[in-house]
Amino acid sequence: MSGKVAFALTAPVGVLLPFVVPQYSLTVLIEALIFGLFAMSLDLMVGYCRLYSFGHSAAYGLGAYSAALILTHLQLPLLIGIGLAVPATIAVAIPIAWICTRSTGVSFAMLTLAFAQLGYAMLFRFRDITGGSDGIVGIPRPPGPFGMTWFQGKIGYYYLVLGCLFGSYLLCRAIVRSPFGAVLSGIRENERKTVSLGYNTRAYKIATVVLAYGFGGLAGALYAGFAGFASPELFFWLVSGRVLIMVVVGGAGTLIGPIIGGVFFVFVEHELSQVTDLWPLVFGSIFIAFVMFAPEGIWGIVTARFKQKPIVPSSAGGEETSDAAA
Amino acid sequence: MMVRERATRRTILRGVAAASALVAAPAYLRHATAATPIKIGIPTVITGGYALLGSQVIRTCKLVKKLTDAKGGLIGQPVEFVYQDTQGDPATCVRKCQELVERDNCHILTGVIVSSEAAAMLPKLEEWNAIFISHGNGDGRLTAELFVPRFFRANTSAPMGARALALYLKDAPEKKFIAMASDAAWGRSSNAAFEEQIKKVGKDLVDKIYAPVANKDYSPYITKILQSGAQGCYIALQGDEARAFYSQATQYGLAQRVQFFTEIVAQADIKVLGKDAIGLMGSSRYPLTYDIPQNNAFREAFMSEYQNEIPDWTDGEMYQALMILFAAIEKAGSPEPMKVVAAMEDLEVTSVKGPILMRKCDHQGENQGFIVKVAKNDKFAEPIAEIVKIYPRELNTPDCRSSSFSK
Amino acid sequence: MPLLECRGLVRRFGALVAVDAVDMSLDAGKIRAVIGPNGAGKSTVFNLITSVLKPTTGEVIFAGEKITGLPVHVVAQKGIARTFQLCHIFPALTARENVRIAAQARDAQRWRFVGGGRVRNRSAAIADEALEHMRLTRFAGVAAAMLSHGDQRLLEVAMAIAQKPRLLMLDEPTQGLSLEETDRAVQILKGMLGVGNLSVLLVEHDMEVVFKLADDITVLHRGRVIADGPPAAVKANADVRRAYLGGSE
Amino acid sequence: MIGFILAQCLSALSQAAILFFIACGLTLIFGIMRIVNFAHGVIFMLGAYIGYTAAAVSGSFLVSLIVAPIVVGAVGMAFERIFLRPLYGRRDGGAYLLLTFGLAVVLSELIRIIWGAQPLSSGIPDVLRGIVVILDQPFPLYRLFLIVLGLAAAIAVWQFLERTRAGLLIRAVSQNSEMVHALGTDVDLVRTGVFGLGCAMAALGGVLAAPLVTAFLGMGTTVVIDAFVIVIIGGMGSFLGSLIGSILVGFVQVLGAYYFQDLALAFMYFLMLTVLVIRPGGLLGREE
Repeated sequence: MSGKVAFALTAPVGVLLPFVVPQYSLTVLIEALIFGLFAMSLDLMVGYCRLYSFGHSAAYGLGAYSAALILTHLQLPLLIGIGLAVPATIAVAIPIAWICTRSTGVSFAMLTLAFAQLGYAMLFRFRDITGGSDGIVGIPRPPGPFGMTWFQGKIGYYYLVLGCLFGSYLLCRAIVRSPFGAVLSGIRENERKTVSLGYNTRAYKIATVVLAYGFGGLAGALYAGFAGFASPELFFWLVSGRVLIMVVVGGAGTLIGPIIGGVFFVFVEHELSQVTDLWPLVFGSIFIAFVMFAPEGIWGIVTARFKQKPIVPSSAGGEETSDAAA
Repeated sequence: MMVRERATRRTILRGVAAASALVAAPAYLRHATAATPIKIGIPTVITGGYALLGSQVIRTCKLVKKLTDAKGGLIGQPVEFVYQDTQGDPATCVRKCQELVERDNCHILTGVIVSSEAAAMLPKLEEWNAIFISHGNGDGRLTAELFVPRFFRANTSAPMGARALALYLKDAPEKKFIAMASDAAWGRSSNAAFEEQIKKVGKDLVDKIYAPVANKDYSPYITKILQSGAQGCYIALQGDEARAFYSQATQYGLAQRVQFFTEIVAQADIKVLGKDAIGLMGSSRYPLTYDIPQNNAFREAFMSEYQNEIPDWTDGEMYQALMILFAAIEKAGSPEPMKVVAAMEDLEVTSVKGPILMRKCDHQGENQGFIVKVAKNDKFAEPIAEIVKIYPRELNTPDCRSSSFSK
Repeated sequence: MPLLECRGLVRRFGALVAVDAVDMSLDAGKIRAVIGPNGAGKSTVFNLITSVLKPTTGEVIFAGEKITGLPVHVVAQKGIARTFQLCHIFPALTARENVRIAAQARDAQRWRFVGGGRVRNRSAAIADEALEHMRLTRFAGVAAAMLSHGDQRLLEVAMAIAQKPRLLMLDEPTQGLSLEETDRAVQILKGMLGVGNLSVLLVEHDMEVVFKLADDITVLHRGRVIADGPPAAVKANADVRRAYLGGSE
Repeated sequence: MIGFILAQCLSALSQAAILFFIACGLTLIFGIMRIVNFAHGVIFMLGAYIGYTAAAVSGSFLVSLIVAPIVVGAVGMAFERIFLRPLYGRRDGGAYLLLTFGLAVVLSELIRIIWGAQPLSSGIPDVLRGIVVILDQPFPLYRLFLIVLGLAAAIAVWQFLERTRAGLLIRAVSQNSEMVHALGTDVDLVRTGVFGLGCAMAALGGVLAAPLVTAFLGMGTTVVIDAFVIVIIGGMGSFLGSLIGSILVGFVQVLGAYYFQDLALAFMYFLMLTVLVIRPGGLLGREE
């Protein structure tokens, strides 16, 4: 199974990396892994359920601000702060998921965008709590429960992020392979058929969106703990656009693809902007090249080389699924 | 792994680049670089909405480097500016600063444009063992609630701009005022300071308006100003917002009904508004025509280096911040961060805006308050801001660690 | 007491009355065919029963319980499985996975997020049995999209069987099948009838198939029932001949 | 007091006029090609910059009003022909998303390189500079011109779609492109034409917005969100829907900013949520 092979390969490398890589690259690496986790969370929706979201930055922002508020106001240990940020994000995600899944295709995408922009507006409305346009700065990393402090340093925090990423990946893999995951692939292939088999597809979609927001919130909380601040820019729609690109460039519907898409994205943007300040030009052309010549994304190319792809034509018989656009 | 292999390739690349620069550098400089260069990190906006202010920061740094090289460097070492593109986004800014500190070994940072970027950097200075001198960030909280010992602000803060205006308006004919600001943090602190000051001088503030950040259509706010019956209107908007507001206001003929007082008079706005800008009043972060030797020298050097370009407020304040930084490095005899901090406290430097005192208690630079009015001036291609009134720095700078003025 | 009863079903699309006061019933273990020219409202009746469409007026009673207006998936959970006129399958999934997901729909633990190995095995067993039944085992590992049109229709029937329904609704199962495939389908359907008191509601054009399989026939014409009874009676009915042979008014 | 209310309605209508140009282009493109065009905001900005150059070269605002849409329309058609056409075979929507996002990034960087970071204002021709005083309320002549032009454009496009053969083809392709193709029409040509028309409309919006906000690098980012909201409220692919949506959003933005200052940003999204909850397909859209 190429997923397990990839996992076995990357695990040891991931663990040894901090001692090999120079200090400053570790900063970029930590942020790249966080974005990888964030992209994987969106892949649950886009890759496994064909629910395109233009507002996934809401999950990231909610996670970051929840962690920021918990850590600054309640002075709880960092691990608990990040841990609590996930249920906080999920609590907000449930009504969002309930409303958004009422519609499909582009309307669904626009509803998620609306909630993200509403979140952005609320940050300015309740500025005494959220700090308005500057957001919340100076988020501490208080020592963890039972006096744990290993994660306070940079290398320690790297392992915290790596652990969360691997843990989330394994959990998502289990979810995708479970009976629940099988129904998701049914919804992706032909939702009308799945309903007529007796599945309440709306409930499954709500659960998928909430799960995606949960993992996205974890990524946001990890970022807030790492960068030490949470600002309105995290809610901005450009973040949603970027993470969607990571999923598509990485290879949707594979979990590993978006992680690689995220890491690739952050590194290319970071390195390119060193070399030339025309980096957006090169950046944009990379996307266009990917769409034109490598639609299945990085992971698609990699796996295609290793094993014969299952005989699956991209467009098939049966009625066109409902949303061709998004 | 991909990362490690690229890192080694890049270190080789930089070695080659450095060698070639060495060859190209003028002869006398070569033996000066025997000593390591003083590296200053410039995390500014190169791409994105604030790119104009970023380009002004970079052009002034290049000018200062040229002038410093000509004088044989600073304490016998050449100055090297390292530029990074923050795109005006706090997340990117923090990442790029971390890289400036760890990879490029710059422990002195300046040239940050957006106040949310500056706020995000402050708590990190300790971890980076770096110091950060603000050249133009206006948010009052940076030297108040958010203050950290490794931060200095050489420039006039937003509350100081509002203060100068209020002092001027004490005996101005207008009685009723209305204040309009961007909903960003610095906009909020300008409005708050203006309200506090204008009421102290016996005028009344009819209303406070906050336009969303990057707002496009100002017609509702213009109608609100017209309805309010105010005679004077205080404006705290940045670049794009200010230009949009003034263009739309002139179409309403608002300038004929209400006298504008803006918190920053920007040459970029004047250039865009052309003749509509004439008569615009406000406090200035850089008085172009301030007749003191340091400013005349800077203006001549700038306008000869950059033909048909008039130095804007970012250029003036960037130059001043660098002069203060260089003075502190000379006094400390080394660019080591904590030594520079000690040297800069209570340091007095006379630059383009006259004598500046870097107060020990909150590291806020005491700047004089300049009130200006835009007028046609035949010495310059575009209309420019003429000085109307100057207020002493003690009167113009808020109390320690706060944005209010007890004096 | 009949397993399924439709009382006065009406469905109007604006001015068009697609289904006009249809009464129909189906006893347990029986096969009823619904025939009629194109546009007679056959598929609309199917959609009304499975509540894909809400009736303008009228009721649907299943096993004594009123199911009109319930959500589609609740109706399915009550034990009604259906196929579609335009064959609906999961193109990118293997034939076996298609049927397994159908089988899993009735498993009490279908919602499990993690693990669910037992659920997978149970449903896989049912799926293999259904595939065997429809003689599709050789295609188990093949992507459904790669199957021939006929095999895809048989796959959809396999999915319906795998749901262990009490009522099986087949919407033109032999449409687009070759003669040889049609015979195979008829043999299979005939074979299934003995098993448990499975009732079948069949929409079909092929009169041969209808008269071989159906216990009762309902003939629809322009949304109205013009004949209802055993095959022999319906064959002799004058209105049916006129509706079919085009002597329409 | 009536004068004040009237002035506010006119402000709302002038804002709606600019939004209509962008939204109408977006809905045409979506209606025909089911493409969500992320680059629409940058095309709006490109229109403003080309309008500035045209005005600077020709010295007349009118010339820039004509030149900018034509040039940007051509750029749009070229982009559709080279990049979008090979993708039509592809079933998943992700491809168009990524491509138009890539275009947005590349195009805004090209604009920065060609025109530089300095904002550019071409100003308004003197004939439109004055103020009209309506019942003691001053109102800029330029905004009246915007309302009139917006209305004229709405009628022109409406007549074009309803009356002309090309309009018929566009509406047919948006209903069922395979059928139209089967009837022997070169559907690809219609798609290229529509993409060009959509970009031209957005460019016209850009030229008209420049005197209000000046042409600057950030002008496209937020305006594309307003356009998306309008198209969703009005109903994807429905021209009339984009007209009604623009007017609704115009009023919500203007009145929201005046009366409920703190929630100004959020009002538009409340409106969209209520519409989508009641009619998921939008006011006039086909049910998805």
